Amino acid sequence: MSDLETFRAETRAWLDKNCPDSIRTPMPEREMPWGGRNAKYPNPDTKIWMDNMASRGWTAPTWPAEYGGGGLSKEENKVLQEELARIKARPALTSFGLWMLGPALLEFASEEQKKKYIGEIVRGEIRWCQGYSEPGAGSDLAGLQTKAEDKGDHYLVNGQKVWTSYADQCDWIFCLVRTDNSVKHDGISFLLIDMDDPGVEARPIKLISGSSPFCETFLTDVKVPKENLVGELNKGWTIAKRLLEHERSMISGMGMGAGAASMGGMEAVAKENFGTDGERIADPSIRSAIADHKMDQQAFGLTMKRASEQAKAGQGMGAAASMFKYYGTEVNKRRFELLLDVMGTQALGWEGEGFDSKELAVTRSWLRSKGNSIEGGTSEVQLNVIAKRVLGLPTA
Amino acid sequence: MSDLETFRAETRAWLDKNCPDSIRTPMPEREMPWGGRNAKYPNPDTKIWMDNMASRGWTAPTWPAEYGGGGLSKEENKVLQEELARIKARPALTSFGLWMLGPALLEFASEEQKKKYIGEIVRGEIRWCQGYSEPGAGSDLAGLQTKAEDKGDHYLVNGQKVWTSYADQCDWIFCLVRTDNSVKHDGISFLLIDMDDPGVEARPIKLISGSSPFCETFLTDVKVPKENLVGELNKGWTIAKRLLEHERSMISGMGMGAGAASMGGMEAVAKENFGTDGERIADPSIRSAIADHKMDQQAFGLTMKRASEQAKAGQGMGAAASMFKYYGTEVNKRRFELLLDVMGTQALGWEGEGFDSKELAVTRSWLRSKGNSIEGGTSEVQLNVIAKRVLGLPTA
Amino acid sequence: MAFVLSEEQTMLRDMAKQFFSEQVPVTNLRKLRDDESDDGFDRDVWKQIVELGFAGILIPEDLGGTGFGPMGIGIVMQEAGRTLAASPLYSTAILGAGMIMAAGSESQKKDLLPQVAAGELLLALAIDEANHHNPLNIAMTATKDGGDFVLNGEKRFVIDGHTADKLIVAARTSGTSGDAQGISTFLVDADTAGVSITRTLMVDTRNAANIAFDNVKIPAVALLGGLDAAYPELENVLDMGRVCLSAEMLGGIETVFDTTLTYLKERKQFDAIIGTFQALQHRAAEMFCEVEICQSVVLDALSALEERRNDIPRAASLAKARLSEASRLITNEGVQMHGGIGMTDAVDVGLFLKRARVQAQMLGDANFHRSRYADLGGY
Amino acid sequence: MAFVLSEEQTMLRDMAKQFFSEQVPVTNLRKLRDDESDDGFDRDVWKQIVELGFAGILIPEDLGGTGFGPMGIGIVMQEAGRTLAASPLYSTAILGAGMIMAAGSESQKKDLLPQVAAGELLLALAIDEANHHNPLNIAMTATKDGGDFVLNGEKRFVIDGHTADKLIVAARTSGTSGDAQGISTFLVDADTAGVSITRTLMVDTRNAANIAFDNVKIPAVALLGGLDAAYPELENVLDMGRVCLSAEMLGGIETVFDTTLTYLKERKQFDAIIGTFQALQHRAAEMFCEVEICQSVVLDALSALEERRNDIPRAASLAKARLSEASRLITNEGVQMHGGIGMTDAVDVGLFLKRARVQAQMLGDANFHRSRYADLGGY
Repeated sequence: MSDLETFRAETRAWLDKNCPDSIRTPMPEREMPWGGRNAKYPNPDTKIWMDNMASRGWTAPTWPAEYGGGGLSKEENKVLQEELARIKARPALTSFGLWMLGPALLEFASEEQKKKYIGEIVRGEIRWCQGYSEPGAGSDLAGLQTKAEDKGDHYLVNGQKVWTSYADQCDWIFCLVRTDNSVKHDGISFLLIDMDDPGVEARPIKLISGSSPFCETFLTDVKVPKENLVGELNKGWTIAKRLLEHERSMISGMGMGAGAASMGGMEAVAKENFGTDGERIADPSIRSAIADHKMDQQAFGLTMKRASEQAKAGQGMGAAASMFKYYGTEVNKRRFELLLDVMGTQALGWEGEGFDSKELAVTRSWLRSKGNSIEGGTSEVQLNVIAKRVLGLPTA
Repeated sequence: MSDLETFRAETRAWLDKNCPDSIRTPMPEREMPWGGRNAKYPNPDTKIWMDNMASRGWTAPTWPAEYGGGGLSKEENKVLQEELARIKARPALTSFGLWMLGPALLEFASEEQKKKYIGEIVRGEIRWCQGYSEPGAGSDLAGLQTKAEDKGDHYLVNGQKVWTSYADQCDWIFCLVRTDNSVKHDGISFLLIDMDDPGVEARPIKLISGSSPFCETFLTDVKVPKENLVGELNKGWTIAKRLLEHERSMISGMGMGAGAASMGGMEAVAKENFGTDGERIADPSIRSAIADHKMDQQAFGLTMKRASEQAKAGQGMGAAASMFKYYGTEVNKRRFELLLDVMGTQALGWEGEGFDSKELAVTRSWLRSKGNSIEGGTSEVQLNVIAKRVLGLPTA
Repeated sequence: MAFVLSEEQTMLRDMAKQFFSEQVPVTNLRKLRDDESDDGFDRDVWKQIVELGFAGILIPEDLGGTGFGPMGIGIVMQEAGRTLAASPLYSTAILGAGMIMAAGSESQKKDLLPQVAAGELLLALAIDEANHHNPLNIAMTATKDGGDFVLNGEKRFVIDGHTADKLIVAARTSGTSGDAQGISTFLVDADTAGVSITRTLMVDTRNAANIAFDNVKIPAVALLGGLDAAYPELENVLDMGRVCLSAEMLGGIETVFDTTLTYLKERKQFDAIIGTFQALQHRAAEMFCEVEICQSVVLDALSALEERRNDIPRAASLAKARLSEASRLITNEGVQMHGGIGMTDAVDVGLFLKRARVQAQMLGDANFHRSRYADLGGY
Repeated sequence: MAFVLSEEQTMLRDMAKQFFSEQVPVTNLRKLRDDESDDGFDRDVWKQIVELGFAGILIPEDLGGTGFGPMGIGIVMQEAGRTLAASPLYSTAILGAGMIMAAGSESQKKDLLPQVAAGELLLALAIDEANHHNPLNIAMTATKDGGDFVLNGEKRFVIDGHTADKLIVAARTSGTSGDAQGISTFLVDADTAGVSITRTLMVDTRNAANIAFDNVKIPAVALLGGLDAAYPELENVLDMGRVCLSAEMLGGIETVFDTTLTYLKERKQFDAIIGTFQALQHRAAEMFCEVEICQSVVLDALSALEERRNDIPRAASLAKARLSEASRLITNEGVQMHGGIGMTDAVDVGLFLKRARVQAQMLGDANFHRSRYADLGGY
């Protein structure tokens, strides 16, 4: 047996024993394994599964074992993911620490910092949120004003962050702060802040969709030890850019269509609502619009696939992330607009009687989709990036 | 009998006698009465009609009689136009002198200039063209570089104009020239130049539609007498702006749909090409697109009407000219695109067998329509004007 | 000149503008929502609306109304649209009173219209039975039973259905779904036995209901208009409803456009007012053109009603189709140009976005009216 | 990896790129036009194309071809599209040879394909009979007459019809317009008695013809493929034609986009390079996305042909619909962004605009393919 085959056999046996049955079912949103100090586990198996996986470092399978990661090779990880998919296991840990902060720490942090924070992330002990945007610094992120003053052994932090995901439920926040007022990008540093520290307050923001996944986070005279600085002083923008690219490619995946799928396919809904003419949807405008949209979606999917194949072949597409962020989110918004056209009044409910849960979810997702072309860099910013970096159009 | 009734009776009698029969038929393009020194009259009645009308100043009915105009009141002119329409008389004179230069001269020129030029225009003796744009000054008209140097008793003019309509067939050109290099808008003057003068050369420009209604006009060491300056030195921009507004509103009328009408209505063509399903056009996408377009056209027409009613009531719409220029030309372009969709391959002929003359005219008009959103100020310039002057958006 | 308001109409507009902006600002709708108001509208506000004469604006003076006509109610709806004012004005004074005026007998008019004008009687028009408006597809039945009619079926998306005192119900007395012939309308007290009204909470925080009719027995005098023959009057009233709705949408569009323009002039990013960015300037200019065009089609459609022109259906479909698409464009651009703050409940633009979507669906969306416009054009 | 060219394919592309840009630049088309060429293509250029092996690119090596397959011919067409190269390549090597390969008997293949590969035989496929492509609507008849067939009817918009030596004619041997069953294809010498060919001068200066068939008698051996049963093969060949045409359109789009981008970087107005204006930057960025997407759908459709995937029709309709719309957008933007100069015959963008419009109409426009895509999706 090859090493990989052995690994597969062992993994399968281990999963068989260590993955609880209830974890092999679709995950309701309330059972999302965010971890953290104040985590609640409506299903106790969630915690058991997280701990089991973390004990092998498999919540972060390819991170170095020395810091608590799984230390797996690419090939081994592929096997692990296949085996997890085979038993339909839920993710053991969903966390901004895993997706965003961890990779940045592994690239930019000091040895001590890696030792301290990576393990906490892998074990789901600390739930992280991201403190980037500010009320006056949205698209122009580098215009941020939250100030960290050097007070000898600590920084004194004052300012306000906004769009911090679930900050009201998080333990720590990784922040961009201004450490030099005289320059823009080169006066920004990357700081880790314990949200239990005095002076940190998070207030949920209510969105038009009715949910509150984001907070405003106020930082008032917060004392942050100097060892919480990641990377060099005033070099935080480098780290930020890396994280932003990552975020953009995460969001652009939205173009590929979960939301509408929950309704069993737009064509089916349209046939039900408008009747059929042979095989065709009886309303020709709706039929046309659906075909247009599906062509759009297929074409976008093919382009994502092409980019990935070309990347593997070493032929970069150039600022592909911006293009996908732009196009993917715009396609996603159009999909929901169209889905609402197809569903008519049944997609216009808010709550209560008269609508089933899938219908109500479509309404909320439609509203939520409007933010896709704003968060993680607006469509306008992506178009700027394409125009300048890819097309080489000059600046005035 | 009221004065107006008397006037109507007299006019009718006069027209009866003085409007040749052949002039009461639709006008082929080659019989357009442009006038001028080198005018050709394939139909001699054209010239008779022009002279008859000019003898009463009725080629320019409301211009002051002292300069050769008709001196009619608004009400009398209305009667005249009604009587002309009644007998389906062709225009007696079509000319940039009438449409553009004349009104500007009446407003800005000296007494001597009015005496000299207005009469020539009214009588169709001189055919004028407009020398505004230059190869480097299109949208940015005020960036023009054609230079007029003060040489004591004359200006020495050097430069190149472009988009001069029919310059190769014209006698005189009214030009914007630079008389001061140190300022932009305030260094421009308005000059009248005899195209027979040495140093003036006009070369037709071939358009994508195959026709050549415009020329490049080269001015090389042309000596222009000082009395040919209209208005004050360096104040030509004021005159130019007035003329541009006028031009914009002329072009925006295009949205209202001559071209397609020649095909007997898009719906009829579509029914013929795609068949019918009851009363409906059998191809639902084409039907939908036609409805969209006709709604667009109706809505635009209503807006033009509203603007005119509001203007009469003293409620200006503000930069309406820019809005109409923008919207009207875009609607017109879309109409031709749609008409080509409807007509299919029969709208793709260039000449020769296989296409009738109406079909060939559609192809050429489609190509010509592309220029509508460029000439007389591009769509981009109109949007700039709306953004800044109407909406008050700030400049960077 | 149809496109220029008369002095009287200008005064009405100014009065309505002042009333809605001062007495019924958007915070009024927020309060109804946050307090989970049972009515879904403010009875005090309704009283004021009645006092201003708006409830009777279509009703002749001899029946207690102010007789300002369609142009008048359009002007009021536009101003109501600017602040998302929730009230029974649309369901009662336009659709309800309109249907009674169009189809009612003299005694029905004399009995009911003064009550409407006095704000004492709330009405709702029950038409739709599916996810999409299509009044020809009425399948609900009204069967003769001696001197009575018996209603069976279900109505959906009945605007203000849960607060109406009387429902005006379109049902089939003959024919089948798809036929214009065979549709009759009935006046049904909301508390009649067999009528079950379920309020549906909509995304725009306005009022609608699903209503089931289970062997609902009503007397023959409840018939409103001719037996089997109500469709022509119904369509006229629906067209009036579509035009007034377009006027309301226009008010919403204008508010969003104005608000967004103000934001573009204030918000700074990249050390610049974002309104200096040309890409946004051009999009704003395009929106401006769209708003102007919307104003034209709404005014023209109101004039068509006012002057009883014979192209009312075409003008109504043009207005409703155009406003449905324009409000989609402008509310979406409004959110996008506001950026993150536009996604929050704290600013109003999201409320307008939600309302625009419901309005677009009411009495036929852009698809429906585009097709109708083509049918009316004979192609 | 379908989206990454192999080394061999890359070499082919480089060769084709060099050939067309150096030997058949846009000036070649201008010359054909201005000289009023009778052929409408340059016989010397065609000879070179044949020598490069492009004429036999779909034909197996044992029949004299180079056997590079659909991906190969797609690559060549894309490069030809960049310079608007006029040649019989599309009509002869793709549609003509494709149909013989798909439906021909062994002897037909052996007889004809080597001649095609050698550039000695020009072909044209005669399908359309109306203003819009719709291959099911073939009404032209082929009637049995002893051992012969007699053809009657008219074909329109036959690409390269006036220079073809042999026509491949789709006609009805049974059934009626609208049926797939009953369509047969025939090889007809262009000089057969009763065939009248009228060249139509198109807006794109390329070649097409209307062809009338008046009691044209052809022998039974002229039948290409099964009697009554040619439609499936015909559709396969049409799909290949649509995909290759999309590849050609892609080349055109790329040229226009590149040229326009260059112009944006050079042209000055208002004391600034116009490429600094954000509104133009955003539109250029949107065009960039569109070009990228076009590249994906064309490559995918070529792969589908290459790999004989069973979703060829869907991929072909996706590509043809997308490219038809994208080329409309990009050529129009190209003219507009060039401003006045874009309206003149002196620059090339107008030639691309004209060509794009004809390409859009060939073998089905965006409307046709959108509807087909929906049909293939079962809705």
